[in-house]
Amino acid sequence: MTLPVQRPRSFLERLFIPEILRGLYITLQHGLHNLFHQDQPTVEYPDMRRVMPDRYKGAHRLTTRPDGKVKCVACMCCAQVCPARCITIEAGEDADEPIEKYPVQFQIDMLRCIYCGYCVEACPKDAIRMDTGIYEINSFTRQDMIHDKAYMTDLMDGKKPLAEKFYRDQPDQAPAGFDGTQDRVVSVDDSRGL
Amino acid sequence: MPTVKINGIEVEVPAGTNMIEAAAKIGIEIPHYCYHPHLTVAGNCRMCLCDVEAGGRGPDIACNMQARDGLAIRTDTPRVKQMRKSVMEFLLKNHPLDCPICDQSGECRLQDYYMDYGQYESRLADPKVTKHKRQDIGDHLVLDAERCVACSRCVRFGDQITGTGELRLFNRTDHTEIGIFPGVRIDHDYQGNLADICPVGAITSKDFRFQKRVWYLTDTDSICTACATGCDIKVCHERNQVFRIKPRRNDAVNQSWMCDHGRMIWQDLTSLGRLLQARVEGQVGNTDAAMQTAVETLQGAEPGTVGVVLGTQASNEANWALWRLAKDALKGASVFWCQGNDPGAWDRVDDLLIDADKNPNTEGVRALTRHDASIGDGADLAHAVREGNLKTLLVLQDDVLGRLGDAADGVAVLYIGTHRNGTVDKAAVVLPAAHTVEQDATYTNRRGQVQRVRRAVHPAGDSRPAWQLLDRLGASLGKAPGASTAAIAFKKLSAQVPAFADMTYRALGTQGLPLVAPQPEAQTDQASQEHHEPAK
Amino acid sequence: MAHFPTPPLDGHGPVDWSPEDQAEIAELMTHYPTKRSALLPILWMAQRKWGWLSFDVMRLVATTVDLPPSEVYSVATFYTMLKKQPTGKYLIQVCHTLSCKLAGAEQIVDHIKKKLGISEGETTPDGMFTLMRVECLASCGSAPMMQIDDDFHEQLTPDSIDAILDGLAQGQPLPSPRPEVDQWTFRSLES
Amino acid sequence: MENHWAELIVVLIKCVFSLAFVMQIVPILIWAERKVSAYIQDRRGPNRAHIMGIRAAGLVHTLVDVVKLVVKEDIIPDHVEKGFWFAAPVIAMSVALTTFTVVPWGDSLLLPISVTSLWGGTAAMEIPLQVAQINGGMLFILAIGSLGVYGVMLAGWASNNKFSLLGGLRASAQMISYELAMGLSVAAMFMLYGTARLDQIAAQQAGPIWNWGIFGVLNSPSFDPLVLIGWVVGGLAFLLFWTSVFAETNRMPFDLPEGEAELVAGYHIEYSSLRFALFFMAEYAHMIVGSAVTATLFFGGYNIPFLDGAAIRAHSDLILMVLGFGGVPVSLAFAFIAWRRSKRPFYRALAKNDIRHREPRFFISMWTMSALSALGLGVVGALGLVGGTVLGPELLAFALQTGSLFIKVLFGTFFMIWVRWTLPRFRYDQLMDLGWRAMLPTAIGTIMLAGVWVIVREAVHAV
Amino acid sequence: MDVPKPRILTRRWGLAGSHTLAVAEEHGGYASLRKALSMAPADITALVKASGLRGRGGAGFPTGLKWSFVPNAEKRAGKPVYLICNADESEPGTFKDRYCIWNDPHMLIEGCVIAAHAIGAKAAYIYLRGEFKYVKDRLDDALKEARAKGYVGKNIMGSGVDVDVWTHQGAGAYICGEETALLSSIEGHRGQPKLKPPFPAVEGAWHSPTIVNNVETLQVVPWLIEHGPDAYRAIGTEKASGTKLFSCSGNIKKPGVYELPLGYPMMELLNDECGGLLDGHTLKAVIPGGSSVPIMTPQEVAKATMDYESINEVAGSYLGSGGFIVMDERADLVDVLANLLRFYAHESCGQCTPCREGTGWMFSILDRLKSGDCTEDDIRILRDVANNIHSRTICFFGASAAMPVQSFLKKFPEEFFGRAGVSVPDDWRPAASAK
Repeated sequence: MTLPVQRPRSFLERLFIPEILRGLYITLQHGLHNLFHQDQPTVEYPDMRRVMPDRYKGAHRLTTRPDGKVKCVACMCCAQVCPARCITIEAGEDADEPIEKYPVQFQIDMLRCIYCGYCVEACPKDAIRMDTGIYEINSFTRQDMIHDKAYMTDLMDGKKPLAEKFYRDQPDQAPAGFDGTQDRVVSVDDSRGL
Repeated sequence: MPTVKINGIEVEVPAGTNMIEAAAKIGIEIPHYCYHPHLTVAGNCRMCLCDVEAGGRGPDIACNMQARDGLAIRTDTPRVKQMRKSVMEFLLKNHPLDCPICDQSGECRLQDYYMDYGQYESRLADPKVTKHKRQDIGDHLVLDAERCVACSRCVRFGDQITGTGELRLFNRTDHTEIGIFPGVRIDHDYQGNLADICPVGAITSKDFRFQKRVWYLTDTDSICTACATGCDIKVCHERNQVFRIKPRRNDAVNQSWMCDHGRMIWQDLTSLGRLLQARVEGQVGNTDAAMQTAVETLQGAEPGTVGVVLGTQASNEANWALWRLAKDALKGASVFWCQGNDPGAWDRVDDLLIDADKNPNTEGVRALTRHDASIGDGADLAHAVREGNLKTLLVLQDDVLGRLGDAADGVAVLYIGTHRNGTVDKAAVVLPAAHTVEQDATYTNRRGQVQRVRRAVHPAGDSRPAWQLLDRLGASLGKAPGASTAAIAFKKLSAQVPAFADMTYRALGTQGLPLVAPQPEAQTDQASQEHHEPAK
Repeated sequence: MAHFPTPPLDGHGPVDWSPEDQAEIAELMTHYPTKRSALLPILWMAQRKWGWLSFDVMRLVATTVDLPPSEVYSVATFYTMLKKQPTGKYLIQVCHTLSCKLAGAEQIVDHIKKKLGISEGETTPDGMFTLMRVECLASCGSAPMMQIDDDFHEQLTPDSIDAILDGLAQGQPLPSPRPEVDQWTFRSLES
Repeated sequence: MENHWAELIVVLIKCVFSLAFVMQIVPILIWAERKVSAYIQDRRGPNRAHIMGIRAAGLVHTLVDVVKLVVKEDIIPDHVEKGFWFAAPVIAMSVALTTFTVVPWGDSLLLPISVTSLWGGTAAMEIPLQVAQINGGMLFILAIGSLGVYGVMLAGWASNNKFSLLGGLRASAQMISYELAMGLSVAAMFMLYGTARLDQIAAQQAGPIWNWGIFGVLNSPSFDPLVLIGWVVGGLAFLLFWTSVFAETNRMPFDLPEGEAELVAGYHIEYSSLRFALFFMAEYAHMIVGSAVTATLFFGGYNIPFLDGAAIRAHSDLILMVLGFGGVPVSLAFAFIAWRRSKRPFYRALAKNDIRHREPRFFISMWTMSALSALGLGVVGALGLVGGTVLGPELLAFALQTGSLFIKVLFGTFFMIWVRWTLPRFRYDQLMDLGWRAMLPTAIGTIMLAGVWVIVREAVHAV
Repeated sequence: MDVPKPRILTRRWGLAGSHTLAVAEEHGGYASLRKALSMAPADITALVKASGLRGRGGAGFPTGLKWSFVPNAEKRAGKPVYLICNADESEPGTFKDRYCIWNDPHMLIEGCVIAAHAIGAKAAYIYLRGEFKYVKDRLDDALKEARAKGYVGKNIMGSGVDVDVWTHQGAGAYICGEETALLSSIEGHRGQPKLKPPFPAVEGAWHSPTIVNNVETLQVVPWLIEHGPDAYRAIGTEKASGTKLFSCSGNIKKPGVYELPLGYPMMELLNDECGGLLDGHTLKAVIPGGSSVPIMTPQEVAKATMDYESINEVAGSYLGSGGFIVMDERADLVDVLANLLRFYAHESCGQCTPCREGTGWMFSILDRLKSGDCTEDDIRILRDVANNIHSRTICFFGASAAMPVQSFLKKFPEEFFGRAGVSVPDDWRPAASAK
């Protein structure tokens, strides 16, 4: 049910015309500004990309130890906490003395993933991260949307997040705070037009 | 019986009962690691410290406080909470906290009590003492000494239950470490219990290692059918797949233990010899067709040449259904049972739990024979076959042909069973029966304890509970035993066989009931009545 | 800090009691109501006979007292005087608990270390001496002190240490037991 | 009747011209709708589609849309009332186009040679720049325009769908309601003009800008405080008429026939492909016609202020020179803008071999050529090459006047778009309230005031 | 103080060859045994009870009362009774038992046989600590002599009483001085304390009633038989009768064992008997009864007398086994406490949780504190851990390890907080006294 709110109105206001003109003036201002300035916040994807903030939850990756093995010990905390039940892990016995356990299989069904990031929070070993900044997660087949251990381990090797690569190649257009020598974007001034 | 007061609640318990058990009786949980109801009191974990209000000096440990009049303790004071918290802190002082790779996590006392009484904020700045990890101490066991809280349960198990004493605590101070003597491995038949009683993840099962996180598993109460002991078990399964079997406490049967062979019975579910489809003359086919053939065979047989063989491997319900089938649908069929058949490859015997009789329901069948004197034994069966009096045999999970050998050539055998054996290969018709963990039923153990099994997973393949198959067979023959569900079958069984009098599934509960002792006079009367009743 | 070494796996090889030992063991067992009570004395015997307790020795002791070998190992690791690792001919144990510490046990240890050229827990290259620090040996009144094998050496000074160690090294040990015990006994009588 | 054939040909040409006039603006409007809305909302608007790398600020999208709409499957639902359903979009479109026939887009074109002379007639021929010179021209517009409701109504009813029926009902009720105010406001203007012929109405507004209908003065020779009455009449009539045009074209804030939330697409919910395109284009055609009629009634029609037909013809060389030389810096300015845009980060983000790198180059050269052409035009004017000819001044007048109307129409439609992205829509009761309780009485009042003004004006003239 | 200083325990010390049977017999040895064998066991127990003799091992439990806890033959249903002499002297600061046995083994043997007769034991064991090998050798020799003379063995002196006395050597575990741990050790188990109840007097060694007494306690018994309870009561204070051996060590001129009547002023013990502090040094603290008892400040030392009650009243400390450790101003108490805790961390039996994990934890904190790598929080944690161990363990070891920490932190907090680089917080003292 709608309850009409009665507001006291002056005659001019009731006439609407001055108000309409005011509104028209505002919109015209915007229109003209944009006609002469190309500073809209729109990012002209895919030719240009937005640098994702550090904590943007992109595609998952599996981190590795210095010896190249995945850090994951198949504790299933992520699989347990996942509200979409999209993580499948099969554990196996590792030869390493203190580690003992590793994932023979680690799959994430990205079609079911809701990018909540709980898996990252639940992980006791910092083995899974969503810091790739990769947001183009798509495929032509359902099978390819199931990311497996090998894929997620290699995700960052030679494939830095595309936006970063872009700004590394085009340093003069990089947002304030972008440091090309570091791995991650330090801070992003999102209000700035690109 | 002395009366003690726990948190102001009075409870009457037998003399000598300790306060952990007394408190459990009124629903108060006193946390503990080293105490185990079937082992001696060690009192070294200090987790069960309670305040003593009267009748002693406190604080004291509940496990070593025996009930006596005037004793009053409290478990809910701030000091008790603080004591538990501090003990938890001490226990975790040198614990590696490797829960992510520890199979115990999810059923670990350290985790449970930490959540209940933990410090939550770490005060430990000093390095931990390292100990030996991942030691192979037995065919079924892995030992991680770092996770150990030195409760000595495993040591006492080895001393008091198996008497082998391989595990010991070595060194002293915080370097105290559980271990075995080099070159001496644990090789008794009760290794799995060590993993069970270990309240933390120090001793874990090699068979279950990394197979599944326990919180995914569902427990179904059942009993072990590997031998006549009938140990109470929990079947742990997820999504129609069994992952492990653990013993369940039943002081009348197995206390808290079970043997390693029993733990592996779930592997029979998918073993090579498992019957998953019906067979007619060795040809695999569908159950309906096989059932039809069986009916035709039975109907086509000359009266008086049909015999049925009860199975000590099968449940009470199935045996009862077969017995009724013989009495009602197959008029004049003679009934037999054979003792001590099918020992299988596993022939270990001891005086703890492993029985020489590998048939889980020998006593159940015997109870039936006590009731119906007309049931012949193995010798009668062999005689009847040799004489050629029997042309058709309906066999319930019993390797009759394997025992009779060539003498039974020419006898048409209809077999109902779970696994392949000598009879299956020669049988005219084979109907696949469900395994014990796939059905609801009851078994009677060597001491006459009638206990339930519950369905944990779906029957594999086309197999169905034997009582169900027999009920369908009876229906096709014109008179079904009336076993539409296991509960109904058991209800009729208890009404007809006095040894099972007044038993119901509900009454059996989780611990089962002993058979009603036979009363010679009444038994014969009743038996003759029962015997004649169907004929009317 | 407490150190509980794990015995090396290569021990003495097959070992057995001599008939005299067996007689002694039999006699020992008559002292106690149970066989296993003689475990500690037998372990002592074994240590005197074989120098230290290897797994082989412990296995033999286990058979002698009808116990699982792990039980013997468990008991042996509980007591610090039962050696789980081989030591030099003379085991020097310097007390460093409170009274001895107040009397200067640290200097004693340092002196021995310097003299023998080894640090704690080590054995001299010639296999003569092993130096260890131990907790209180109940000789606080005559601190600082050390124990070499079964003998107490008390009221140590660098000079007396030199004399003792040199004597041992030259096969001329001081008479045992040390006379200081008697001397210090009279303290209480003088008052 | 010797000229019949010639006239027929001329009329046919004029029909084609008027059709083209309307239909070429439609795609521009569709593009403008998208781009204006984007800019008003601080967005980029369409900019992806391109032909050979030329995106033309999103214009290509419109082309692609047309292709898409033509090529798409034409779904004819089983449950629709076929005949009416087919007819509805045709009605909607044809009504919009038909009304434009009476709108003049110039005074007349005096051809030095007569077409009929080919058959041996008179030497010169004056062609009025209007398809049909009807006496009740404005009434014709009202009459035909009100037929537009049939298209909507039939579409709504014939679709046999609750949503479209409701949409149709709303549309028809809205259109009928606002036709009243529209008719009455036009009636007031009739009283001022003394005629309903649009060519005459337009001709009356030639000359200085205060001759425009919106001022309601109409050739009043001198300024007098009483002129204010005329201003009020003209202004009110304009407001009423313009508002009604919004309502008739179903534009915001009167777009009640559609409504995502309650009606989905409204009356054309069942239409697809080209049939939907007809509705779609009819709306824009309506806007164009509405704007053209408003311009003719209130803003001098095809007339350029202070520069009537005769003046153009008299000073054609001068005008050409001014236009030509004036066009050069304008074109160059655009070329500069195109160059500057080529420096945007976007182009640097593109791959080196990306075809879209052509676009700035294309526009720079285009505007440069445009500047050259303007320069040529100016030179032509300066040399006086046009004024001396017979056809030249005529064609210049035709071009300028048609261009004038074109610009006024464009402004009108732009205004409609502008309003759309400024105002929120009405509630249906508010819509009816406005139509019946505010606009209708005001329109009647305007007529009365117009009567007063006509009398006063005559009195003033008399004085 | 000019009080008589009777020599009860040390009466044969200093005689040439005092450890030999001949010298012992010459000076009254085994005379009491003859007398005792003629008495009824219950009478002996009553006599000991009347004398007010308290256990000299540390706890000060009345000896006669302890003996009377042994169930009578009917109740114990054929189970034998055992007497065990605790000579596992291992408390830092205590070294009297070694002197007792070394100087006068026959007094111990005589005491053992009398006590065994009193409680009805057929076997008595003398549990010597492993390091006392040479003491054991002398005791074994003495036993051989006594056995040859018929003072030990079957039918002693024709009285029909059979008492066998055996020596048993430990192997380096402080905890075996705890009576139940000693029982475990003598049974051949790990020397871990047993749960109480059942108490040893009811169910001790080999599940039989067992009495465990300190060397000093048993050595008093022959004198009691000889002189009667009243003579003993006349010495010492009302609640603590008799004399006691004090083992004095630390920064004093004359360390050694002194036999003094209980109730002797502590200051006089320090200045007169022990010869006072080394020249030029001042008293900083005293540990009055072996390392595990709470420390005392000089003010408290001035007020206290050497008996069970006074020390407790004045300083909240205990007489313990009489290990009197004196520290002068050079002693760094952080270092001293770390030294003590290293001892406890090394000697914990590892059976029950708080002590197993807590002693090591306390030591590692103190070890850090020693080097100053420590914060105020660590000191609070240290006190917390000590409080969490105290009286929550199976045996008294936990409290033994916790009490020094608690008392050091309570009485000398400046030293500890100073090491952490902060001043003593305002809330420290009241909280410390609350415990």
